[in-house]
Amino acid sequence: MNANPKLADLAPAFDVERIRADFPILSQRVHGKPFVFLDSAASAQKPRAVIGAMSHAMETQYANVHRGLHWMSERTSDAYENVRDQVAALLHAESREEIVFTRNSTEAINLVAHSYGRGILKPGQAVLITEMEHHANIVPWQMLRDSHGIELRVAGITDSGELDLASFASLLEDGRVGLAAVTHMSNVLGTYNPIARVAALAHAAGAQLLVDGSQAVVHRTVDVQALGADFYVFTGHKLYGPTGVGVLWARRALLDAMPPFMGGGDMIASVSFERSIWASGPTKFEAGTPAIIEVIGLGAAIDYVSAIGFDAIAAHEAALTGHALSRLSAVDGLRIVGQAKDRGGVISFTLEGAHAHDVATLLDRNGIAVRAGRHCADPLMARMGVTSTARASFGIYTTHAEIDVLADTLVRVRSFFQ
Amino acid sequence: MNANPKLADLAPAFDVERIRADFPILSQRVHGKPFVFLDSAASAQKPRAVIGAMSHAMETQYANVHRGLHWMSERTSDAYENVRDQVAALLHAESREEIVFTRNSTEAINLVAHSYGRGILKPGQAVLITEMEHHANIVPWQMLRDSHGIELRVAGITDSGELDLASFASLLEDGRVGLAAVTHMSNVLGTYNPIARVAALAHAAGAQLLVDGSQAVVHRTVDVQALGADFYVFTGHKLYGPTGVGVLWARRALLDAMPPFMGGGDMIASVSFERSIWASGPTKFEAGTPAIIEVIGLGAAIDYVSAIGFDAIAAHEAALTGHALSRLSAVDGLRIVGQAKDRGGVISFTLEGAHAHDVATLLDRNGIAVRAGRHCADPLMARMGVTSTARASFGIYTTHAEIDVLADTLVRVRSFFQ
Amino acid sequence: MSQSHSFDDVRDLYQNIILDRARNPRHMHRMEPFDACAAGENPLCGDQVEVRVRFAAGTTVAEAAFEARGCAISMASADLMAEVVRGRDAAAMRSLAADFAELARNGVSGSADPAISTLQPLSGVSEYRSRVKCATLPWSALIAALDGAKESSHD
Amino acid sequence: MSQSHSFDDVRDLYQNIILDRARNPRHMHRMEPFDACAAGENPLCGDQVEVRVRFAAGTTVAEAAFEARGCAISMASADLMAEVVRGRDAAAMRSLAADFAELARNGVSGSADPAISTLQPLSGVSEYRSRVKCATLPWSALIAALDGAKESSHD
Ligand SMILES: Cc1ncc(COP(=O)(O)O)c(C=O)c1O
Ligand SMILES: Cc1ncc(COP(=O)(O)O)c(C=O)c1O
Repeated sequence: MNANPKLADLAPAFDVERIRADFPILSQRVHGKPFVFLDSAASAQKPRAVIGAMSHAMETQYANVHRGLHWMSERTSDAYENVRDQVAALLHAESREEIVFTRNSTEAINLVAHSYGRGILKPGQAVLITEMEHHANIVPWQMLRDSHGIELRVAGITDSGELDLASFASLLEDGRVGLAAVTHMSNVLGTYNPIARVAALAHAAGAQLLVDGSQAVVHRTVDVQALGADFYVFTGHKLYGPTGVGVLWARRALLDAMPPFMGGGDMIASVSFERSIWASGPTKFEAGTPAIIEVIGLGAAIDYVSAIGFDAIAAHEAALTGHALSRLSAVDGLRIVGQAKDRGGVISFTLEGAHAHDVATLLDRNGIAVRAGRHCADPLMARMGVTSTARASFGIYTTHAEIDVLADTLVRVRSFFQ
Repeated sequence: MNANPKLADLAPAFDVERIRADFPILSQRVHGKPFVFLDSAASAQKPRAVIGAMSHAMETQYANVHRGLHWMSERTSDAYENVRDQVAALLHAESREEIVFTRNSTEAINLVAHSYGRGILKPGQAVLITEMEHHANIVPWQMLRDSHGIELRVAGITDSGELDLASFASLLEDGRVGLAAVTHMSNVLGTYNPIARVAALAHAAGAQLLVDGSQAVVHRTVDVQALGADFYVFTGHKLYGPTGVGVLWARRALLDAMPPFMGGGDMIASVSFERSIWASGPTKFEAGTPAIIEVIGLGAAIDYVSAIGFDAIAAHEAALTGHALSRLSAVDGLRIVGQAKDRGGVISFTLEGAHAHDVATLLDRNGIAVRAGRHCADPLMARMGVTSTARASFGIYTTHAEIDVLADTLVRVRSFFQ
Repeated sequence: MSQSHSFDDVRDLYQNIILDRARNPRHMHRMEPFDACAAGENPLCGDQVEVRVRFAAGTTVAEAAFEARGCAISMASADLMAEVVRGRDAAAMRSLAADFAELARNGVSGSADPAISTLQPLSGVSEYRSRVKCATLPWSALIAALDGAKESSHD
Repeated sequence: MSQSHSFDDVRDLYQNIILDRARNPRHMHRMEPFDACAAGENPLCGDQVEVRVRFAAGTTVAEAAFEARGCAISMASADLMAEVVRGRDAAAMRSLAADFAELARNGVSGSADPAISTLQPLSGVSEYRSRVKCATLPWSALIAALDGAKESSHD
């Protein structure tokens, strides 16, 4: 059950206390107790480097981008465009021209559903998702289905919370699936999906593959080319970056073929009332003034995690997850929802005799922040036979001691409700 | 020519030097010269209050909103939702439930074009815009025209750069216009449009009215109910707020009738693979994790400008504009593009013998930031018979002395190119 | 790292009567026959409650009952609600629902309705912003049932 | 507030030869007849240039000319370009275009092409990031003309 022991064994020098010192919010107290933040999967906290980069830009180097000939605008454009290179490197993309900035993962998926879905897919084709998707990777496809005559197919998962590859493959069989959209890592079960195999199956059936990397990109190295993905999305605020910025990566040929999503300034080459000519490259999808300061903040976040290194991060989180799984399994009446072999630092659970809401409230009064509810994954909840769960999720700043506090407190929560 | 002398005469106590001290970037030097920032219409600089509010949130009070039961999430949700009240008050909206947060004006208009345009307007109906619109208020309607069979009509403007109300009225006559979309203030000409009269014309012809307030909201009090608008949009970064956040205001009944734009978390009440039930209120249009920190920053910006007061701001800018018009008109060979009677602090001009690009470069080398080009308003440029202009635009921190430096330098630019 | 594990400070929320009602609800069953019925759902957590009402002589409540999957607060609230609405007509239930919503939000209610004292143990939710909905969910379902709706709208 | 008004530091950009060529271009006219033609546009500022080429014996340029509405840099660049391409075949023009793009971006070019010295006065744009496109716009149009396109793509 120890998640990915090979990585854990590597155990590179990882000084979690030094990292914690970079996150000012972690020294807050909540209800008079030390703040134990176990809700990073919902949104991560921000290191000083990110906060500082944003403040610094606004204090010393800011103007609108792409539009000005003056020094401030040129320099701000440089800073903004520089992050495109950073994101391309983070994802191991072939080119910076494949990186589109969006508000978040949700917008990135909606962009694909609108532009690729309505512009390239044809009525009668199908989109294939899985039972473990976040609403962000369900609802846009439902809307496409209802407006554009695209069939929506759903691949099953196993009782342990792993993708059922046989189900996935069989739904591809008739060749009508134009696009598969699959999460890289489940935000509820912690499951990592075997994307390279998923991609091979999809491509063999003539389908493109969109990967929802919202959770995955935070924990491990992502190489979109090695994965064989065609689209990859993630969201800045879970990667220790600011809110208001997300990323769509897509193969250049796809971006070139896709019509724009939104219209406005910056995404056009020229406009007359009769006809507008789209800009080329990712700009076509970035209408209006972008989230300049947030993109700069995302760049600082990427610098920050890159300096720590994804090997070290993955090892730290694998060790934490292993520790948490063994500590939580030992809590009487606690059931862990999702038992995948390849999993990351997100653990959902139920506690006999205590509703997730009540669990979360009692934990909160002890300074411990977990999420309780359906985690924007209603269909997955139904599939796993639960109405809600509590969820503890870990970040680079999470400590073994915090997990011990969680486990100890849960024992007392259980007796409180008995 | 003095823009709005009545306001200027009020001249309330307005200490521009005190205000400048609130904007750290203004003490930067550019090319070794004092930084004279005359490009606020592209994007405004940020006061310490905004920068500080964002940093403070990330340092002491941050978690994802709407989703958590824990203290940090509740408090962050409070802070976020509180800004909805602030925006409602800023716009004199009937209810906070009419405020939708978007990325920027561009997204707000695209939201209406998608949701109202495809969901409510019927093929065969028309959208009516004007010759003085920004691309953000042109291209979304072209895309709607091309995908949805909506006619696009364009009301003319006069040679002095004012809306031709007769043209506007005649295009409404056949009753087929379902929506008119008009800028409140031109980002090129500085013209303020008589929105209350425009609204009366539109409503009499059975059309709704969208007002692009991107420029206007910065300079004067806006009362959407008094204006008679049905939709009003603005963008945070021009209002001294952060990038990455904008606002759509719409009458509640319209929002209720409109289908969602993007799908995902937060905008739904429940999801099953067969069917999702939309959330009610503005939430329906806020899919995924919103720009939490940026919304909080926008709240700080609204507090900041409200504390100064729009009467004082309008008076300051009217005085500045009057001064600039007289100083610039006196520059030999300088032609001001746009001579509207009711105008704000945005002045476009051409200089005989010198291309706008060259003008901007020479000004920049003297520390003066203006914009040069087509200002995301190609059709307007064609209408005014210019290929590009230089544009100086003013903010609350702009001084008379800066305008003098601009005018003096332009005289020398002119002789440089002669 | 050591953290205090006393839950004393949640006792205002989880009073004994709440815990008792949540564990052993008196009115949780699938009542048949019934005259009005509606379900409510809290989208945040997935809590569901279905409320059924039977009228005596067509105007006042003979019996109310519920079925639910929910947290302690919503269970206890539903159970106490079923108790206090007995003998009331629709108007009296609506006014009590409004009084209870006030109590849940503010911790106090200006109402002179004697039923408020029975519901008083739920006033602790006012200190727990996101839990207010748990307490009011059954009441929303009740109102929806009176309105003849099948599902209560959650806002 | 007082601001220095000397423009000395822009003299590397606006060398006299640039200002002269911009004011009095030698090759700006609507040349007829022509063998190849293309227009280019800079979306940032609206600058437009149309380049026309006539070949001698079908392979080398007999004459090049342009029409433009543009800034001093793009005008001067177009005019100098029309001068240096005379006598070149398509391959030689393409290689010179690449060399010039390097010069404009970096301020220097490793090219041994003698025409580079004629174009050298434009090297100052390298210090003005957003002006590089002004200098390269006519060259993009030229390449588009050689490709037989009607409009050069702007990136
Ligand atoms: C009149 C007008 N409308 C719309 C916009 C678009 O604003 P944004 O780029 O923030 O979406 C602008 C500014 O660029 C503008 O001046
Ligand atoms: C797997 C997954 N996909 C998508 C999202 C949506 O991210 P955002 O809300 O930032 O768009 C999330 C997080 O909420 C997630 O966990």
